[in-house]
Amino acid sequence: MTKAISFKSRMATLLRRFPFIPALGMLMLLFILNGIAEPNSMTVRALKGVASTYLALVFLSVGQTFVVYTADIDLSVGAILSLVNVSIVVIMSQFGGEPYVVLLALGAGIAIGALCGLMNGIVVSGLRMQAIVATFATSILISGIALWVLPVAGMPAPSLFWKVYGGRSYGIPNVFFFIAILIALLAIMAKTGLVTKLLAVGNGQLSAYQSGLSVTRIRIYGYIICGIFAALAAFCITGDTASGDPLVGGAMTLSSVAAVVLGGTALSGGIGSAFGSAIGAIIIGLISSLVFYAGVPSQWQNLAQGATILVVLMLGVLASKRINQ
Amino acid sequence: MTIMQHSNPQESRSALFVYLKNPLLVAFILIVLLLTAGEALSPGFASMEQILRLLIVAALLGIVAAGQNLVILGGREGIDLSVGGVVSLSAVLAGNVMDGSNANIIAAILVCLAAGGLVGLINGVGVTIFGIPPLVMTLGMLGVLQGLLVVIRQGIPSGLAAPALANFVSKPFLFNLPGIIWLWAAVGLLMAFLLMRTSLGHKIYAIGSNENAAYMAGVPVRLIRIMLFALSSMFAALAGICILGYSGTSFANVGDSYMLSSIIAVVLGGTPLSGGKGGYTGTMAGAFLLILMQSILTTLSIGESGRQVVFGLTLLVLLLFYGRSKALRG
Amino acid sequence: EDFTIGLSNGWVGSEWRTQMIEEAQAAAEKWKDKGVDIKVVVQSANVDVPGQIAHVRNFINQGVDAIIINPNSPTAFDPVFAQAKEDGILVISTDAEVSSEDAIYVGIDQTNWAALSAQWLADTLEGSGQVVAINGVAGHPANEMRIAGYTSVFDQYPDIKVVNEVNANWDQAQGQQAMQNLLATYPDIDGVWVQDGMAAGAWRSLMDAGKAGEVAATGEIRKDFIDLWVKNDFTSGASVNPPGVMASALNVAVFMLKGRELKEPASAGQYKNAMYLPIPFIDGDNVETVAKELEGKPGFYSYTSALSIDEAEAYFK
Amino acid sequence: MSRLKLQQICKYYGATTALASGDLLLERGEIHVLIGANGSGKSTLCKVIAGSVRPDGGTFELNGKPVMLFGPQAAREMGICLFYQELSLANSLSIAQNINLYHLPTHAGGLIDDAELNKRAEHYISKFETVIGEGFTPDAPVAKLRPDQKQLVEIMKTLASEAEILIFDEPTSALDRSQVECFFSILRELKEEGRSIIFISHRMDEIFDIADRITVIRDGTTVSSRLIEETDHSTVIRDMIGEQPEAAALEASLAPQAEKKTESCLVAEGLSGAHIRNVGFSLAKGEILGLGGLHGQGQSTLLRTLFGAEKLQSGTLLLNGEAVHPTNPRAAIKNGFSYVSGDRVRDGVITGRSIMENVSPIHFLKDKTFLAFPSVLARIIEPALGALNTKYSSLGASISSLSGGNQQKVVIARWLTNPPDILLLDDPTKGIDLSAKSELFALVRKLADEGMAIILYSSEDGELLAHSDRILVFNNGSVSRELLGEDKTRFNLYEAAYSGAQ
Ligand SMILES: Nc1ncnc2c1ncn2[C@@H]1O[C@H](COP(=O)(O)OP(=O)(O)OP(=O)(O)O)[C@@H](O)[C@H]1O
Ligand SMILES: Nc1ncnc2c1ncn2[C@@H]1O[C@H](COP(=O)(O)OP(=O)(O)OP(=O)(O)O)[C@@H](O)[C@H]1O
Ligand SMILES: O[C@@H]1[C@@H](O)[C@H](O)OC[C@H]1O
Ligand SMILES: [Mg+2]
Ligand SMILES: [Mg+2]
Repeated sequence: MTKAISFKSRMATLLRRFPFIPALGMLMLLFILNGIAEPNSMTVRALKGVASTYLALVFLSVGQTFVVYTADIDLSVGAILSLVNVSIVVIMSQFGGEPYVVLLALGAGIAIGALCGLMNGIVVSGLRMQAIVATFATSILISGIALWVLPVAGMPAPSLFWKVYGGRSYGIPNVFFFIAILIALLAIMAKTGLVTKLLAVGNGQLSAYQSGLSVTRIRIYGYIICGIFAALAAFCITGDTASGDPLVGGAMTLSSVAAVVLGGTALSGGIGSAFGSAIGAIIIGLISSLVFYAGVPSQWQNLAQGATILVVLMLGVLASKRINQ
Repeated sequence: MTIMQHSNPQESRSALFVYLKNPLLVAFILIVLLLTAGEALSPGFASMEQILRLLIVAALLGIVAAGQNLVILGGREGIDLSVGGVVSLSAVLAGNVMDGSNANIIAAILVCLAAGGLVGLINGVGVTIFGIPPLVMTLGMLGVLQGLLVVIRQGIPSGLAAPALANFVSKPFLFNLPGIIWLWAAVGLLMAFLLMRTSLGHKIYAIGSNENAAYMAGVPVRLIRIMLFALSSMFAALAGICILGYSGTSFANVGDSYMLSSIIAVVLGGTPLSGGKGGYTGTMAGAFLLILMQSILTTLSIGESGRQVVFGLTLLVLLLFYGRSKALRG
Repeated sequence: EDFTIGLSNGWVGSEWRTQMIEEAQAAAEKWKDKGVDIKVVVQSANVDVPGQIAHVRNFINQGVDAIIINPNSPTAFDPVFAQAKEDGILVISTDAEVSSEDAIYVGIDQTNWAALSAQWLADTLEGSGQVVAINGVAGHPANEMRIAGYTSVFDQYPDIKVVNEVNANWDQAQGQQAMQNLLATYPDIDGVWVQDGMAAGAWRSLMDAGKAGEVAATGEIRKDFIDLWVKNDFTSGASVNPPGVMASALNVAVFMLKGRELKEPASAGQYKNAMYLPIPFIDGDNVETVAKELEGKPGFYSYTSALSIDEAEAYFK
Repeated sequence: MSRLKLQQICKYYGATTALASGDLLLERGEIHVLIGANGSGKSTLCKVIAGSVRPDGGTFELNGKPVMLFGPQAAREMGICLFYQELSLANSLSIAQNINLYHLPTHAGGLIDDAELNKRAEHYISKFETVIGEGFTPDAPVAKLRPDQKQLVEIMKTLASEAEILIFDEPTSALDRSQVECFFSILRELKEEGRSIIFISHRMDEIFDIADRITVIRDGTTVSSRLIEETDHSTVIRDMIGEQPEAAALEASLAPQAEKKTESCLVAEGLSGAHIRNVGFSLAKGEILGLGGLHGQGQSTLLRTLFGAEKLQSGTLLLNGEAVHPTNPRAAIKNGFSYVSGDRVRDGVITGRSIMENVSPIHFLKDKTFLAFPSVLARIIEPALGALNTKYSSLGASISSLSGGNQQKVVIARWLTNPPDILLLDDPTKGIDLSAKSELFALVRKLADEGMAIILYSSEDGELLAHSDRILVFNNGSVSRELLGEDKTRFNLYEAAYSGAQ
């Protein structure tokens, strides 16, 4: 009896420190199922494929997490991704594909992402509008600008760009290095005071304010980080697609929210982990390949995918709840 | 505590402010301003017929927004992202059942409301019994509904609206107004009565404001919340039927645009997403305002990117008037 | 002989796409009679661009012989198609062109598709009048090609004035609302150029406003619209983008897998990799015949055509 | 020169005057008590000092220099820190993170230094070592703590500011005696160091135990400020309530010992649940049964269990001879139970809604009415509010416009529209002023005399002794002793509470 309780409370402590544990379990399971359904999906090449395809959603979801920490949400991440994608592609094709231009374009991309985040932060936190509707409004605005920058999909990115993304170093696919860098980055970020403060704000804005935190500024930082990660996501998309498309991110926004939830971060703020969101993004990808590998007939695929995601979302939420109780 | 009988320094200054804070009033002022602007941009824009046609479109959105409004009022981050999916599902189901014949209208309505009710019930159970946040539950449900639509459409004939339904939506019905506008007015009255003159209304606001206190005061919290989700889907289903009447035939992606616009209509109408306060009259104004804005934008020849930029900015400016949260410093 | 062919469709928001997949599956069956066993594997679901790139990678992992894709982006697939080609997989896009030099396009020329109906409109208006255009999703390549198509035609007629162009996102109800708003602003228009998916909506608004008899407008190829057209005697003309394009592409693919060579290499279009199929046209002259052909089909069924196996073979040496 | 000098500070919320003319002189090295009825403006004054409320007028001097505060952060920089009555904790963060939230210790690289974080937290935790209870480790999340433990974290967080001016707004409302004593000894040390402390409480004995000076606020205006030597209970009470001398006699008005009631209506045997073990008792009609003991020994859990809000794992409950199993409040209410919680923010007030909507739910439930016409409802609601002398402008006014005490009256009035058979009072006077308390208990006694059965838990021992006919002393989830008749003394109560405690 006491043993059981202490096990439960140990689990609770563990889960509080690593809220992504259930997601990690889910991820393993999906990998195994995918492997059973299609053994080729376990080859290094296939894994590299999964990584390069979903790294953009991974970054986008990670960015979304920092906003969700404070109980906010950013429905404009997809639009930011599109804007950065077309902007860097346009810059690179205007000024040629030399390495310094590529770097310049990346710098500009980060700046654009940060600026969009700043705008969202000002609107939501500074002007105190409701995040869902306000970031929906900014997403329309940002999409409009993306369309203006590149009115139709199609401008190619210089080969240097996507060859680095798709290439290998020391025989290891570069995307794996990017993932390693992301993990290290997240581990470092989790130890920053800012993340603790974001979480404190998510627990209760008034309390955080009364404790002497600059709530408005902290929330704006959350949005800026989110914008920067959306820009990084745009780099990944550009690396994987080698082109600019003003509509490319539109459908990814809601997936990023789903990924955040799958990763064990509460939409109500104050608790969660960005690493979990990264796992959540991959889970979404693996579900859709599993549906295919498992041989679901085409007209049922969308339903199977939708229903599985719903069930997994529910299971994830329930698992965190159970162990937290 | 002291309730001041005499005026204090802030009171007189804030009289105008209080009016400006009334969302309904702001919405009406904006509607008049936009109509004037539209008329100035293109004469004939504010004609009776055009306003009537806008009202029809607003009614479709307004009916979806009624359900959205209820879910949001009920609090606990209440939101229904699945309404668009339900609208599509209902339009397709209604078209299939009706098969272009008046005789099948009742059956179609029953089937759609039942299907909607079932979807809402599942949403409600997921949210209340399993404790899934509404945004997550209804987002997941949206994916399921989109998949379901693909399955349902396999090889099932027709998709035609019955003539009576099409007429109800677009032809004069009573006092020269189309039936859909009467229907919207009826929905408005029903919602106002429900929210302000019934115990259910009190309970909805109670769970939206402080769920735990409501629970401790014997309010059946879960039951009511499930009911709200069911009502939301049923309103969306009703709107789906009307949209079938509006467009004559059903098609797969008909509901997509209703998901976020129904939420915007509610917010523009003065119901904050945090729930527990607001009402439907404002939402009706919000729905009309949104349709009016979109319509003026369509007529501007500034290209799609320009339109989106203007629309985004206008929305932001409008939202400044509505539902802003309180400053942390009292 | 047996081949595995992967079909990828990244958007299921319209019936046209479902029909596209079904026709392609049916076309594969027909090869049995010729002694060729074709296994079709399908991925058809709403996905974003990365999701559809994953479709292609899944096919590569499965080791299919050919991939036929209706792509969500014209350029995004260049790297992954290159990878498919390395693995010796044949890639064909249909319905929307792709920039990859490792793939070919088999389908209609979207620019010409628009030009044909624009030409019909210009002729019907006898070269003069006010016209509005209702387009699909801004920034979508097919949409932009279609704009280029009608613009090139209307530019030749100094008296045809395009007074406004709006986007209604290939959504019938939005097309209906757009038409209604345009009518309120420009009550005197003579013609409407509207893309499929929205034409039925635009016509509905014209009817509501009592203008169906006065205005010429392009139409679409769904059965329910064709019926309405015949019943109300619209002045309409519709270029056909048949959902059978994917079936055509499949037949072409099989011949290529069998090692046959095209008489003329696929080198048309802006990306120099296209093989264009003929575009049927429906107008007042043949609409009743079309209506008869469609009898008994569901309302959302699109008028279609596809290269038969024999017709496809005619393209090969 | 005073350390802090406030003159004629005022603050308005729409038509409500939260503070009309707040004056305060705070000296170095003193413990300065603020006292006043509910809603008199104490918290508002403190929040003005701590920067979280923007004053509408008045002057504010710190060490002789006028200051303008832009927020709590600015106040912290100037050495002012406030313990918030409503607490200011981040629930999902750990105790250590909460204590250090304002100044998170970092390594050279800017990353958080966990060792230092815990060390600093331990420093403040150790001051309360003997009274913190179970599970109070630096890395435990605050969410899991009991209310009194949370209050302790807020105290530690305030202490950790090491500010020169420390303000405590009702820091003891959830604490038991030993915790209060521990806290007071720390306060005295701080005073010795020369810090200035403002302390607010509604408990008279506490106040006289700790204060150097007592300032009284009435209706938003500072009415008196006296050294402790120059004042006494009745002077303070007179200042607080103005021209109503009879209320001053409150302390003396111990309820007459009611004669033993016999007709029992509720019999419990072997009740067990989350925090209660094998609790049994019988409750008679017309009786007020008190629950005593240290904090968190299962008293409120028992009440919540009876009300169906907490799970009953085993045991039997006979209501008028029939077995009932409380599964949820709704069912309990239908059975004749009612429940008033001291935590009105969580359990009571329907935030932001009208007074009418706050009273109506029980009426709807019991009368099964569907229609809700305001005029009809008013006839039912007004008498209920009147019975408690509730002060309100109109039934349509938002409950948030009332002071805490009046909000609590509205919540209680909810039960009076359709009176229950059994009234469960769970520390109902927490944070309520003296006159509201006396009105409430007068009403409770009247209800008992009319035949209602009442169970009362109070964290104030005096209140419990004065108003209950019989007391069950709780210890670690079960009843350790029953006090009745002559035995019902403060001495016995403490002895039973402390001797069983581990
Ligand atoms: N035992 C109970 N049975 C039914 N309703 C309850 C119970 N306890 C609390 N409630 C009330 O109903 C609401 C929803 O009930 P529920 O207990 O399912 O939430 P939950 O599962 O505790 O989810 P969470 O605590 O994460 O919000 C709660 O907020 C509470 O007010
Ligand atoms: N944010 C607010 N909005 C409106 N009214 C408020 C607000 N804060 C306080 N008030 C009102 O101002 C008055 C003073 O409140 P305050 O909280 O300062 O009283 P208090 O003396 O601390 O009372 P208590 O002893 O109950 O804590 C009350 O009438 C209260 O209702
Ligand atoms: O013609 C359209 C086709 O190009 C698109 O892909 O799907 C919908 C059709 O209406
Ligand atoms: Mg107070
Ligand atoms: Mg207790």
